[in-house]
Amino acid sequence: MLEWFLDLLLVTALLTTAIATLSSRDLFRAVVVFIAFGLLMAVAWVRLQAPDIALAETAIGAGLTGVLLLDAVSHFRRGGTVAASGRSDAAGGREQ
Amino acid sequence: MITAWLMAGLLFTPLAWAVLCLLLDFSRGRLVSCLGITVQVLVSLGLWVAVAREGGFLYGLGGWEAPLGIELRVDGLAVTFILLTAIVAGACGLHASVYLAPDNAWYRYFWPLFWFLWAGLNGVWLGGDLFNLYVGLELLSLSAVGLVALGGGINALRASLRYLLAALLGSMAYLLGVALMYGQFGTLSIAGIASLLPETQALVGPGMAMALMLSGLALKTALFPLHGWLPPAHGIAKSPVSALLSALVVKASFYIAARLWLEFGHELGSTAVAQLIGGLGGAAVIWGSWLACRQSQLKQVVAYSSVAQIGYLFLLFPLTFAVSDTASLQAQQGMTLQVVSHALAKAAMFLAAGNLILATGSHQVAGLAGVSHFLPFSLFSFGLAGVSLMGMPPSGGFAAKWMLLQASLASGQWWWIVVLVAGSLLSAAYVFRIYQASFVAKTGVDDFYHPPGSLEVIPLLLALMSLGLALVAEPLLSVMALSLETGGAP
Amino acid sequence: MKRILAVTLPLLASMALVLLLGASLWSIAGSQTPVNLPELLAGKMNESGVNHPVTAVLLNFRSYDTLLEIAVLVIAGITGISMARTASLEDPELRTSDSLLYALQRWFIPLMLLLAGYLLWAGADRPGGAFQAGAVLAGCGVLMRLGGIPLGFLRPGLLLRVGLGLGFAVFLLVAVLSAMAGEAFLAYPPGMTKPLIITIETVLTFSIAMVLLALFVSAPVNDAGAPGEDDS
Amino acid sequence: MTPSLLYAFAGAGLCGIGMFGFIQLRHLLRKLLAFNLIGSGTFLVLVGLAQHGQGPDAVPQALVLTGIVVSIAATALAIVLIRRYFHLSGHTSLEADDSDSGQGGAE
Repeated sequence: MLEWFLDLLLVTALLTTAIATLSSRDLFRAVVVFIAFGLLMAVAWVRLQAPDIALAETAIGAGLTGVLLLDAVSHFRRGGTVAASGRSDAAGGREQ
Repeated sequence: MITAWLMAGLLFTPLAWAVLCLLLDFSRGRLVSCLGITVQVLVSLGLWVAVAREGGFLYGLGGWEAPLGIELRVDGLAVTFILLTAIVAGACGLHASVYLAPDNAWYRYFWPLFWFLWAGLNGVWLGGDLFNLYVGLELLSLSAVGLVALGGGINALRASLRYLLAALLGSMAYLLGVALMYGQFGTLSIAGIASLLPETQALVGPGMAMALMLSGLALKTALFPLHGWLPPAHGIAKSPVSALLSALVVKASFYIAARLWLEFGHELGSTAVAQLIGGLGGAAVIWGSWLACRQSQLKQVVAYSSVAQIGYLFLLFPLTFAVSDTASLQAQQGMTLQVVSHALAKAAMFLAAGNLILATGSHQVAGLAGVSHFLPFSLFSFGLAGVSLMGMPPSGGFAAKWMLLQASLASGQWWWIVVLVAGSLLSAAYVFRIYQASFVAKTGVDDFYHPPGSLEVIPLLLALMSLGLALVAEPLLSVMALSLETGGAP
Repeated sequence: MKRILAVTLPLLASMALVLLLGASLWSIAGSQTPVNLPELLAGKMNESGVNHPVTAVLLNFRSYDTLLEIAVLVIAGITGISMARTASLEDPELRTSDSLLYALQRWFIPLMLLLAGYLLWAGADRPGGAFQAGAVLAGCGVLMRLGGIPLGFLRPGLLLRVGLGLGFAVFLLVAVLSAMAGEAFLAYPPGMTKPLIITIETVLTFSIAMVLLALFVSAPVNDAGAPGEDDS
Repeated sequence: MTPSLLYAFAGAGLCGIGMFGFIQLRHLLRKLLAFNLIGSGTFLVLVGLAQHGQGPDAVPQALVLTGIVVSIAATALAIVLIRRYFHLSGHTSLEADDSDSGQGGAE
């Protein structure tokens, strides 16, 4: 019974973070939430008795993708060096 | 024994050359690649002859058989497409080796990507395992995206990003379908699933899986109305790359869709679905041709013509569903001929268009004025390829459309004839428009750049092959029809 | 009106997707799979050369998938470095003089190297293997790079390209040699299975780490000049 | 109903959410996030559904590992392209204002 509760909780958390990732207005926050989503996925893989995937998801999914995405966001924030001057809307990632 | 060596060579060569070329710069890669192209063409030809003689066989990779391992399905159709790939990709490679400027540092990455693309194509033609096909498709898409992006300009990047996103979404939809199939049947082998399907009671799951896989593949094949990504990507890539993409890469995802339909369609398809897909194909023919007539840039005309020509392929779906065996066979033969002739003709057309652009220095159709007088040779290959696209006899395009026409008549689906005729007329319109522009007299002297002869010969040869295809259609079709069952030798 | 439509249509489409998916999942879950692959797999495990089923599937039963997958990684790496215009890796912009990062670096990098080694070693018998180890190794590199340690081998050059291709090349070589010795592509000769798998895993670990790192480094941060803008 | 199946259903949900985001969002990086959500959902369906009946199954687990590596390759490649695109054009979405001149134009 407790396990069912935990599973349900995890699934709810997964879906919530997924929605939060896409609906977050700030790009940086979206990426952070996405990393949290990746970590939750790793827990889900453990629950699915797939430790290999859990390891890979933590290292690759949450870790490396996260770093790459964060790096890209900070690049957008700084603005492009060539063409972004005068295009403030592009920098913060707030246009939708 | 000899087939085992040929198979190893076929799988090994493109991948090995990709790694090798990664270590070299463009000029050295060019030399090495020419050698590799020769090897690959010979191996493909050898395999084709072997299968034509002894029939197809299954090739278990790693020595493991189907449910556990991955089996390659080496049948007549697959080896024909492998040979086609060898010819077209080889021609594009040779063209690129002259066409691309060796001093541009970017192009050192052309050869590795080119070889990976080739490896992906071979993987898809042979694949008999749903998940392996997914990996093959990704290999293909990513190398194609890399090739489009190789120019590095803003427009090239935008086109390649659009292409990448479409390709990724398409593969994910396909993979989701694969997941459902595995859940239902516990195996990934296409042949295995096909043999299990008739005994399956609940078809909701496999049906949904089929729908997902087909829609993913339709997106990757740029079926109307999902074709938006194709013209920018094919239009902006370097001409040899456009030729590769239009001639071969889009065919790969279509080939998988067609294979799935022919294997699973009886159980999982319905008349409505078949007619819907055929209808989208018909709409693609009309809409693509119409837009091709209205483009102002030469390569955009050719790219939109690809959208139209891909549409013909999808007529396979209604023409093989719930019809007599003869009609179905005719439709399949028409489809394969259309793939082969379009691949040859479109590669010729893009390469010739590249030459014309090189010569005139302009991307505009209007910039062709005077070409017919000063550069008749470049224009000639373009025109010959156009003849095949229009479907005039004795071209391969004619043979293909004739087969499709007969299949429509035999199955009583007359409305596809309207599409076939309208498509041919519209394609005649856009080909003649190019001609018209090039026949506009231009005063003054010949100030065009004259491309080297090797650039001119390659599209001409491809166009001639496409034109003469109908003459050798009979023996070709007999090899294509060799399935695993008719052969025997492993 | 158009705005509302632009939101509701995708919303309806994705809701339909979820419903249809859910229905088909429910339908599939109700029936038994006609092929029992886990049982087949268990029966063949002793021929696979390793004790961990996932590793056996990845590097023996479905090794062709893995080979092509590494090819995909290499393609991504190639395209990445083809975009790279990193003039110098010691760009001041990249060096973070964060004391926290510095501390992290001092303690984490040895730990992560250790972890990567363990994961690689464990792969044959327990969860772990080349991908996880490679990813951890790449994470190590990312940390080092963020800390401003110049990673000279990541400069676009021959060394980097050798690194990108090495793992794949070794894998491919094993594949074709086994085809020459035995009956099929990738069919390891009997008795050689375990050493071959271990060799492949080790070189793959380095190559995977290289590709991932190259992709991280090659992000075009500090280049102003557009190369050969739209000409051929 | 087993826990595995629950995760498969969650995967279906993730696919839907990701799909909506992929179509709806303009920012390229957000599209990429959405794509990754679809990917995770697909992987959950693959493993969850296969393990529903018969417990742990190494084959789909291996497939998912392959899939994860392929999708990180694609993601990383996309990030490099997006960054370069932004670097040169200053845009973060494809529907930029200069799209009319963006058709072809380069050889």
